[in-house]
Amino acid sequence: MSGLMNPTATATGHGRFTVVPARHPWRWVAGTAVAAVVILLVISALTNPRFGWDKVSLYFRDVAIVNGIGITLFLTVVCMALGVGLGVVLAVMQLSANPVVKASASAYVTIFRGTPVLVQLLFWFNLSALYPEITFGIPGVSLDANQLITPLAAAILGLGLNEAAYMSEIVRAGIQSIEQGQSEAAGALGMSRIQTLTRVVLPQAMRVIIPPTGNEFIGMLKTTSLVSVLAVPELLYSAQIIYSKNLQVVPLLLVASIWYIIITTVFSIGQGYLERRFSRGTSRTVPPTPVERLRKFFRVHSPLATGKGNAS
Amino acid sequence: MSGLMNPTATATGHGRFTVVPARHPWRWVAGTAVAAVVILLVISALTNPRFGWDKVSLYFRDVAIVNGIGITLFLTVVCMALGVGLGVVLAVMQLSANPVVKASASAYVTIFRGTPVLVQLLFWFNLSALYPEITFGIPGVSLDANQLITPLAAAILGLGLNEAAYMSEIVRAGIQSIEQGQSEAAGALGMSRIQTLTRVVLPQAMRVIIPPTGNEFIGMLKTTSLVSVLAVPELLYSAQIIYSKNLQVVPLLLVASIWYIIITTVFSIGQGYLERRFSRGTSRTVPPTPVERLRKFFRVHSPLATGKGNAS
Amino acid sequence: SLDAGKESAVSTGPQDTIPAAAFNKAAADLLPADVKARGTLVVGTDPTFPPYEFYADDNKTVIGWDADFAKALGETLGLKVTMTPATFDTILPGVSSHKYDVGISGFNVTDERRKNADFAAYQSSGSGLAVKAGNPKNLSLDPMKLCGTRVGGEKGTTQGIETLPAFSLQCTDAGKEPIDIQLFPSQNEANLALISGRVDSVLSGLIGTGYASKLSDGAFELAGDQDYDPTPVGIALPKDSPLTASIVAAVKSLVVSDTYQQINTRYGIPQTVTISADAVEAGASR
Amino acid sequence: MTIESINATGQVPLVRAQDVRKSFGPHQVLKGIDLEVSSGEVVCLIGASGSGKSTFLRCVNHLEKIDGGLLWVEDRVVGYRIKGDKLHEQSHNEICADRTDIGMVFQHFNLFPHMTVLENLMEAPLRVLKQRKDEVRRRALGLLEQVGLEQKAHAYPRHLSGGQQQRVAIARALCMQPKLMLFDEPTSALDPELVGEVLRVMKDLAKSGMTMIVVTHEMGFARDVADRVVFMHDGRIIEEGAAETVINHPQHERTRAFLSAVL
Amino acid sequence: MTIESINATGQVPLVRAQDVRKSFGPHQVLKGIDLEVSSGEVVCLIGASGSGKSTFLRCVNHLEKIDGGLLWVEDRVVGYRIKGDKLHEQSHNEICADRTDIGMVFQHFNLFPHMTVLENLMEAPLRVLKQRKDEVRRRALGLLEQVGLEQKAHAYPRHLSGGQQQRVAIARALCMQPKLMLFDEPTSALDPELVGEVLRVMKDLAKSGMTMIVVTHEMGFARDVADRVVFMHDGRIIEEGAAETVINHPQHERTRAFLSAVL
Ligand SMILES: Nc1ncnc2c1ncn2[C@@H]1O[C@H](COP(=O)(O)OP(=O)(O)OP(=O)(O)O)[C@@H](O)[C@H]1O
Ligand SMILES: Nc1ncnc2c1ncn2[C@@H]1O[C@H](COP(=O)(O)OP(=O)(O)OP(=O)(O)O)[C@@H](O)[C@H]1O
Ligand SMILES: [Mg+2]
Ligand SMILES: [Mg+2]
Repeated sequence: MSGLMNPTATATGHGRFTVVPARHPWRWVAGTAVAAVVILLVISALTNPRFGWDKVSLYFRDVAIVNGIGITLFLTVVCMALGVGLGVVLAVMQLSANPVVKASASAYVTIFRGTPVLVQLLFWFNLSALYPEITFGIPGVSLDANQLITPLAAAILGLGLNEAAYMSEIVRAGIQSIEQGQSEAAGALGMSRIQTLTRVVLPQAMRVIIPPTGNEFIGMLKTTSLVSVLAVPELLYSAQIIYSKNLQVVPLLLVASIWYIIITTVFSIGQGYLERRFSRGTSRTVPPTPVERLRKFFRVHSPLATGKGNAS
Repeated sequence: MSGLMNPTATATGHGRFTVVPARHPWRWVAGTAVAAVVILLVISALTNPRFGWDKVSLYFRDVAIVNGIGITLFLTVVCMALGVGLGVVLAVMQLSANPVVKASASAYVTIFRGTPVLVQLLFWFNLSALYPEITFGIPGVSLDANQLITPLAAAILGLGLNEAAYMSEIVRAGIQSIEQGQSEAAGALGMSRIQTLTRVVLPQAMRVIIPPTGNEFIGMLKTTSLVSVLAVPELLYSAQIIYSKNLQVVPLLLVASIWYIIITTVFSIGQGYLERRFSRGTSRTVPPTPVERLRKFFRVHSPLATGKGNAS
Repeated sequence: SLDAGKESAVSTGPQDTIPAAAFNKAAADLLPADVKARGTLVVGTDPTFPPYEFYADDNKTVIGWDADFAKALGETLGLKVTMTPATFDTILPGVSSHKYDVGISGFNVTDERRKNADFAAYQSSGSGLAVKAGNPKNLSLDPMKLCGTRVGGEKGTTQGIETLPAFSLQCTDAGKEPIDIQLFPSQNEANLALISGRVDSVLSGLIGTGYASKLSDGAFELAGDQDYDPTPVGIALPKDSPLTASIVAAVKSLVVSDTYQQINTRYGIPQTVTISADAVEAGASR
Repeated sequence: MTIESINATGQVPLVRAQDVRKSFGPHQVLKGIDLEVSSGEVVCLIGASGSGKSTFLRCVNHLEKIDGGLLWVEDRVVGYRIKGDKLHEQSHNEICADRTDIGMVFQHFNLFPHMTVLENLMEAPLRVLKQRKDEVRRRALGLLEQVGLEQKAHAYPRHLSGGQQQRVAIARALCMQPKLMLFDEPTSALDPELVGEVLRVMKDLAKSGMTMIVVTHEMGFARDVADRVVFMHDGRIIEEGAAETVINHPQHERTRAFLSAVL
Repeated sequence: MTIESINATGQVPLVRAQDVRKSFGPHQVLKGIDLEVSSGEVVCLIGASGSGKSTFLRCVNHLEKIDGGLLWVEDRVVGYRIKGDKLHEQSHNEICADRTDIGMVFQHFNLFPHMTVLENLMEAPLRVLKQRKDEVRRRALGLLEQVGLEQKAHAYPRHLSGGQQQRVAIARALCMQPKLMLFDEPTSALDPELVGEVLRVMKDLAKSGMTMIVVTHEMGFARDVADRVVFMHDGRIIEEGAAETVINHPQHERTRAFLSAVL
């Protein structure tokens, strides 16, 4: 046996053998093909005068565009906050024991998820067309819907209430993903249902809730463009207003798109860190960054060789 | 002790004591309040002439509306199919070991998730404004973008490719939710990576994938209305065209909304059954219907008293 | 202005080059008491319709022909005017629900619209056909020449919902191919589709189309200069509104004023669209 | 015996079950359990899988609602307020308040994975009992020392071995200063080497005079520590007595079969 | 000894590890393992938690890639093709093909929860070996009968007890007709009562002549069934020999300490 064991072999050697790493020709063909296509597309876009890159740089920091970004961000943040808050309430209501509460929550979700958000925006904006005076059935009270609901308020109501319906489904799935044992343990410690929810279940559910909420947030960023029907000039509508004047359609859409990509990217990075934050204590080692986590699953040589859980 | 044990007490008796069930006054106050508000809103909507219910029933089965529904359903199904299929591929690519493949998938997701779908639709529809002739850099090849990409094709490309970016994130989360042990076991049986994915990981991941995909599907139903910029008259746009003629804005929006709610509801029921189908084997007893599942979590009297897993 | 070169095609010089309109006491006296007391007139308008109304570079201030005219109307009645942006579809419902006192947004006065609102006409203008530069298909506003072609329009415009279907009917009656009518949500998408060759022509209001083709860098142009089937353009008022009388009186005095002419000049609007004082009310009650 | 007489006698049993019954749907899991546990006593509950041991333990803590019979912990009827001869169902808040007197340790530890060990211990005393933070902290650290884990105070549960996790779970329950501790197979999810360290902590606890009901398969522990061993079979108690007697000289045939399988 | 000589000798050991090393990051888990397992032999791997038993087993099946040394299963080097004095890394497909000869049973069963018991057994023979369906079905049913679960063929894993699940996992591995079976603590996640039924199946398997490497804490099983017991400590084999010798007369102090804790 000693014939095999090369005395000079290091701890990482394989005796007298030289290791030839596996080649993955198809992988590289595919990779190169994809890269080539991407590079060609980028070059053709950059050199095509019809994309109007000079106009893009001209309008990129146009004051109207920048104001539009402000409105987009403001609406996205406010509406998501409303959506998440109300979504949690609705999720808990849907899981409630009270049939009336539960049915109301389900009805809410059905109606708000079921109708186009555009219709909802128009509904709030034109509430006064349906109810010129809001009396709440109380004599003496008579409010003017138009004064009560400004265009911005209509936008927030329309987008936020709609988002709540979607968020409630996400939160519900998150709550249900936490194993019973956790709420049992909390219950056995005398924690009330609210405490169990806010201190034990939700913080753990965040791991499941955050990724689809990220999708929702990024979706909302773009959905805010629907408020153009209320003549609230957010990012995309600002670009549209400008090109409706000067017909520079393509450059202005590019300006808007680039800004959306920038915001989305910044947000995605933030989401990665949030995910890391809430994965605290769920893995054996220090929680990996999102990139590391992805890498783990399908590794090159030992696809199944990550030491999670069952190997211990 | 026998003094306590009422000899006539049944198996469900409590000796000489009579049980007084707990009252939940606040629950009923809240429930009644919610119900009252809902009923008032429904009544006020039904009796308000401004909602134009007679017009609603008039236009409910208008031929333009019905055609619009057809287009909406067709686009939704086709684009979701494209989105799910490509989304799975992208998710796997993102989890791949090949850095080029991985970076391409990430770039795809960033760009398509990052730009407004409206911009993407306009891009595909007006591709010939950017590239009057598509040559692929090959001499002799010269294709007309307008013939290559019909309006419907542009709609499918725009919505489907965008959806794929969102779906890939959902699928990725689903794949990552399956514990390593499963793919290890499959690997130990000699199953290849593709087999492991399609036979072991994905069928289980479906449980996590389906609910947010349901959200996406319902979202897509409404997002199809954006194809109005390609002059493709789906449900909402059909309604808008009609009311732009006759100014019956509210009734026609109601018609569209009711149709959307109907489609959404039918779909949600289908989703429930799909969820049941894929929860096969994950619970000890027969998989409960969606409704039963909700009920289980927050039960009235014994909130923590469901016999899942840990009680055994 | 970022695009000063192009916008000079239709001069939008400083606001104050237009002389203030004269105050018309008779018309002002007809104002309902509440409006008079308020001192403002709330105008609903869709500022994506140059040159009638569009945003200034700040994307907030509404400018354009209608804005100048509304300001002049205010001066005539002694009111301050607030231009409130909205989408075209929602202006008429907004007027009926008193969200806006009036709607001034280049409204063609149609029968369908008059079922829901009253109008005070201030202009009479027809349709124009935009075609690709050089008019390769030799199209014109003769319906027979449009048969079998793809014509774009804007949802909600008279051209889109009345003129084009009528043309198409003429085609089929004559045994020809119908017109492939494609309605876009706004003029922008229609123009873009024309540039990319998705449609062969776009039929819409002459003045807007003319303005757009001047801006299009030669990408498209008007097919001839015909002003097809002029129809009144008017101020939308709630049905049987107490406001109507005073607005009509004010517009009557405005259309014969110098201010009116100067506004037209400023936006390069041809003389053919001007109307007489008699036509103001005729537009409303026709 | 009546409620009044129970309150009158000085030596009240800490736990008293009378004909406790519990069904899941059509399946009756507890078919009438009678059991008394005195203050300071350690009772081991043994029996085959499915015999209802866990279910009974969960009933004591009102994690399950019983269908029949009565269950007292101290002078309170679990799940009810007594008014005359009426049993008023308790509200959720009352149930929660009652549970604070009872510590429970689960087979799968059920530590809160997103909190450090110290946070796990301090959570309930702070939020439920609303005790002062520095006081709770001092007590928690003391308990961690008792279970030999003072260095792990700031670790997350996932970074601990199973045995360490179970010791944390015990410390967490003790941090509420309960009068009664329930253990549901506290060592059966552990590697054999780790079982010892948990049993040692439980032994110390028993010595300190804590009243304990322990479901376990560890006969060595039962023999050494239990004052009484109770054998359950199919929802009934079919044999009980001193540990030595039941384990070494089982009377009932079922007990004998069970013990020969486990020992 | 060279490759050629190994192929030449009639009695080739089924598994041969030579100075096998494996690190996870900076942490070296296997520090040079030398081991031979002959055809038909049953080897029990024992040792404290973290000593590297599982890691070694996973290396044999190429679930982990080794960093140093060589590992043969039959005449193949695990993870490489030999050409002259070059080791070519295997492609994924080749690795998969090699694994079909080795059955593996995990501590947590890892049955596919979305498939019935029968589907669990038939999946790999059908998809990987592309065998005929009726043939596979017959074999699967036969194996289920062997492990005493013919009635559960159409049940889902969740509806089985732990012991039943583990027996299914064994049958699933056997359904691939492997030449070697690896067991990683097959009974340590089971209730004590359920351990027996799994060990009985393993005993039968050993009697039938299957080559087995078993990581276990069940010394009774090791004594009865193992031809050889191997004690691992901190990534090294520090004692090996006949089961009786190692268990009853351990030489090394570490072995003694470990056995006294486990027995
Ligand atoms: N994928 C991995 N990544 C990092 N460390 C790992 C990985 N797998 C195992 N380890 C570490 O390697 C060491 C040996 O692990 P291994 O699972 O082989 O031990 P074992 O002898 O099987 O112990 P046990 O009885 O707990 O199963 C442990 O310290 C473990 O934490
Ligand atoms: N929530 C529940 N719903 C339905 N059946 C249940 C529930 N909890 C327990 N059971 C059933 O009640 C019976 C007794 O269960 P229990 O958990 O009390 O047994 P055990 O004696 O603790 O057994 P083990 O040793 O397996 O823990 C079992 O048949 C179990 O399946
Ligand atoms: Mg139990
Ligand atoms: Mg191990």
